[in-house]
Amino acid sequence: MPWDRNGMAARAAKELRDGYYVNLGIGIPTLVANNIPDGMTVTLQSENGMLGIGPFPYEDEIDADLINAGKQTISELPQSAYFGSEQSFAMIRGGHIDLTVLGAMEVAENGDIANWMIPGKMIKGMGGAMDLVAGVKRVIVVMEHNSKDGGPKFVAECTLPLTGKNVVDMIVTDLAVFRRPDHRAPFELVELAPGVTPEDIRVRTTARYV
Amino acid sequence: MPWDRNGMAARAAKELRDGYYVNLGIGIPTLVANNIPDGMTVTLQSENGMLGIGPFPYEDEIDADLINAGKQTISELPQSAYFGSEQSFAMIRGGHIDLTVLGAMEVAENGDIANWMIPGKMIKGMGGAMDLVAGVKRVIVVMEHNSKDGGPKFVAECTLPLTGKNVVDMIVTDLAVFRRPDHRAPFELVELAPGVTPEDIRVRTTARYV
Amino acid sequence: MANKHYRDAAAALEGVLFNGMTICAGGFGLCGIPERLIDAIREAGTTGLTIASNNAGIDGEGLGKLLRTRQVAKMISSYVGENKEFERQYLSGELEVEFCPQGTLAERCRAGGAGIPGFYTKTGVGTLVAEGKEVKTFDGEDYILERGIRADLSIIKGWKADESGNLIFRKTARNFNQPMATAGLICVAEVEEVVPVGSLNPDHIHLPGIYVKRMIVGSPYDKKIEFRMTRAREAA
Amino acid sequence: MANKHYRDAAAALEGVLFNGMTICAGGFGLCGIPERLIDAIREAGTTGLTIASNNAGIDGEGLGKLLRTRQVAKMISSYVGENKEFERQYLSGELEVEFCPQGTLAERCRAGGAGIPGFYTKTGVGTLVAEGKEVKTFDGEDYILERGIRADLSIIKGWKADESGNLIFRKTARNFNQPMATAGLICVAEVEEVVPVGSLNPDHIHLPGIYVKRMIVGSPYDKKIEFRMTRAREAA
Repeated sequence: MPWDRNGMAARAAKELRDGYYVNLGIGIPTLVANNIPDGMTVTLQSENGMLGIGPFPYEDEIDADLINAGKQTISELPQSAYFGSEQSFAMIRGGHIDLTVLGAMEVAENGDIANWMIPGKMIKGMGGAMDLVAGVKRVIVVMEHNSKDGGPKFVAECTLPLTGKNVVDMIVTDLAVFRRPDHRAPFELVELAPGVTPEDIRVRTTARYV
Repeated sequence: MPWDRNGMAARAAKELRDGYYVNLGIGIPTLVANNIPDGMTVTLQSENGMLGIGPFPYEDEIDADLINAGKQTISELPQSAYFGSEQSFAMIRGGHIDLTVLGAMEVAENGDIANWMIPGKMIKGMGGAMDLVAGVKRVIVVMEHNSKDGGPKFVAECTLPLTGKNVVDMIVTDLAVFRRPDHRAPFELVELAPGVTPEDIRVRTTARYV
Repeated sequence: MANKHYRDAAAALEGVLFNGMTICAGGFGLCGIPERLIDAIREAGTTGLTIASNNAGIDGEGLGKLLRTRQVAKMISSYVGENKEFERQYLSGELEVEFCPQGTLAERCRAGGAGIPGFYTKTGVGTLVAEGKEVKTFDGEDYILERGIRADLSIIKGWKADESGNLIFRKTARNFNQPMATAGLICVAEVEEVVPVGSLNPDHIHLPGIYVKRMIVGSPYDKKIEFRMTRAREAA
Repeated sequence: MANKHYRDAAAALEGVLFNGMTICAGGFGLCGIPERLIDAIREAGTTGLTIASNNAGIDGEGLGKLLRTRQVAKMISSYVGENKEFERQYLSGELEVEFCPQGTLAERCRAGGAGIPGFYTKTGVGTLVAEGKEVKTFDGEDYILERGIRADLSIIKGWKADESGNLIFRKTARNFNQPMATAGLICVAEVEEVVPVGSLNPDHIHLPGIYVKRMIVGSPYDKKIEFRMTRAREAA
């Protein structure tokens, strides 16, 4: 039985450590916030200029000056801090964020990631994704193992324009977890969703892994 | 009759304009602060991280956390603002300061300035001088026309290691004022101290000027 | 005494606008955008604008207003979703777009304002963003050269300013307003309130007055929210 | 929950020091220097240090303490006057010194902390500082390439911090503490007071807690003044 969206987020959340500063992408990665173990201090960064993202606000707390990078209203925490975009990305690009969890359209066996552009379709832009994959200490991708048409997403080589080259450290799909110890090593299949076999993964993946 | 130290500072102060942000070097340039015309708003910047330098404090106001770039105790003004060194020099190097007044050991006819190092003597360092001459919109040098041994200081070519290349816009000495409209033009003798003749300047200067 | 406080946005922009100029605009999405100044630029009808701004507004809001009137020739942005008119002009070739990673955009504007014409970054190495850019290796890793951005004008939105132009922002409305303010030859700010000098703590200033050449009070603001999210209160 | 608040300077530096390491130290002159941490490094006896700091203290004060014990192999500084022991070691060749313009030093440390391995600046072009550095022309003007600085450790002095490490500085004691804090793989801060989270306004934080890995309260401080200047009160 494959993991559902929350299951994938919960698996990614196992990589959190006490004291971590973390940036979560839009979509499934956002759900990681709901899976932070009790008693663990994890501080969420929002690239529009905030450390310490709180939950969505109560109706009477809504503040147009307080949004996350997805432009959703949020709330602040006692330990929150605000700063400008130049400082926010100095933090991201300088390697001060411990972990980022992002979605992807493709990840290649060499750690390349594509998640910002489909040629021929309207280009919306990369936002902060290129900065995050280039700068954050550890990059975890959470994505469906296969696209809606069944095609592989963990591939030998990305076919879409890259967001970053050789930057992904770990992949959590609905079927399995792949990891590599450093950017020279190949990905290793380290975990399977309940009921999923190594063979299931083999036939649905074009990337080489060990 | 040559200008005295305060006379030189007063002459430099004539270059101030309402609304200017100004950085003053140590020594005679500091005296420019006493010559700001009444009713004119001039904000002084201190490169250790302050806009709006106030006068020396009263004895009971002294605060070790409040000093200028010369490490002297100062006071704050209602319009003061503090910031870090990286922001302070972003301001200086980004061309946001309108005017700096500095001392010099030598200025050359091509606008080079030397004011930080005498070979063979103990080197104390350039501090912020190289940043100021490279970044501030207009650089005025205030110096004695001749050194203590009578040698020229406004020279054909600097003999001492440079602080900046082709950066000086105006020179105020105890005898005369030289100015140039841009960094391609030669310096022009535009003013003489009372009783000083053009011939006095000619024999005491090795730089070419018009 | 030098007076920075102008009557309204049109007055604050007088003599500053010209066709074909480059503008750095603060804001993230619709949060902390210089609404009044955008309106005044629309009224002035200045055309052929190159605008560096993280986003391009949405239809009829923010910079979307200047797109609708076709005053914009080129955008330098990191993300331009949520904007149908933008999409139409972009796909038809009327509007030029330079996509720039968000952190690179913030750093390029800070750099421009700090006298740095170029810097190296790992962001975008090996991607479309690196095309035509110098690559240099430092300590065995590749970086690309990105250029500082200087603009003819910066337009920003702050919360409060004192009469000398010292300015503070509020919460995440700070965002790009800080780096954008430094990149323009002239920076015009709109704020919710101007207070006398001495009202703000000198340790709390986000943008020292040296950067703010002209300012206006733009209140009252009807701040737009793009995605209004809430949670329910637990029953007592 | 992660605890950043250590008992004293020795505890906060435990496991962090090693011979031959590079340290970025905040402070300007004797203003805003991490006194307690300097004392603890002296006690630890770590040698062969490379220290990036605007100044090198004065005799027996600030970094002058580590010079006296000959723990420093190299200083990267902009100004080192007012220090006889420094002068002796420097002239005898015991101590290496890299002079770096003050703004370049601040920017190099900010750059190192921001993932920028190099940037171009006009400061120092055509001077001794440019020797051996790449020169590049942008828009007809020459600039030199300066390198970002990353250190093994940053030591800084703040005014107040909350328990999560969010930190604020006071007046001109901020100076180099801000850029230096970002350049170290680990930043250890000493402050005058640690307050509970929620005590500081999130809009007033100068250094977000992410940079501060460990901290101590160093009070009471006996802040030294290099040049004590005053004016007389006018008679009533």
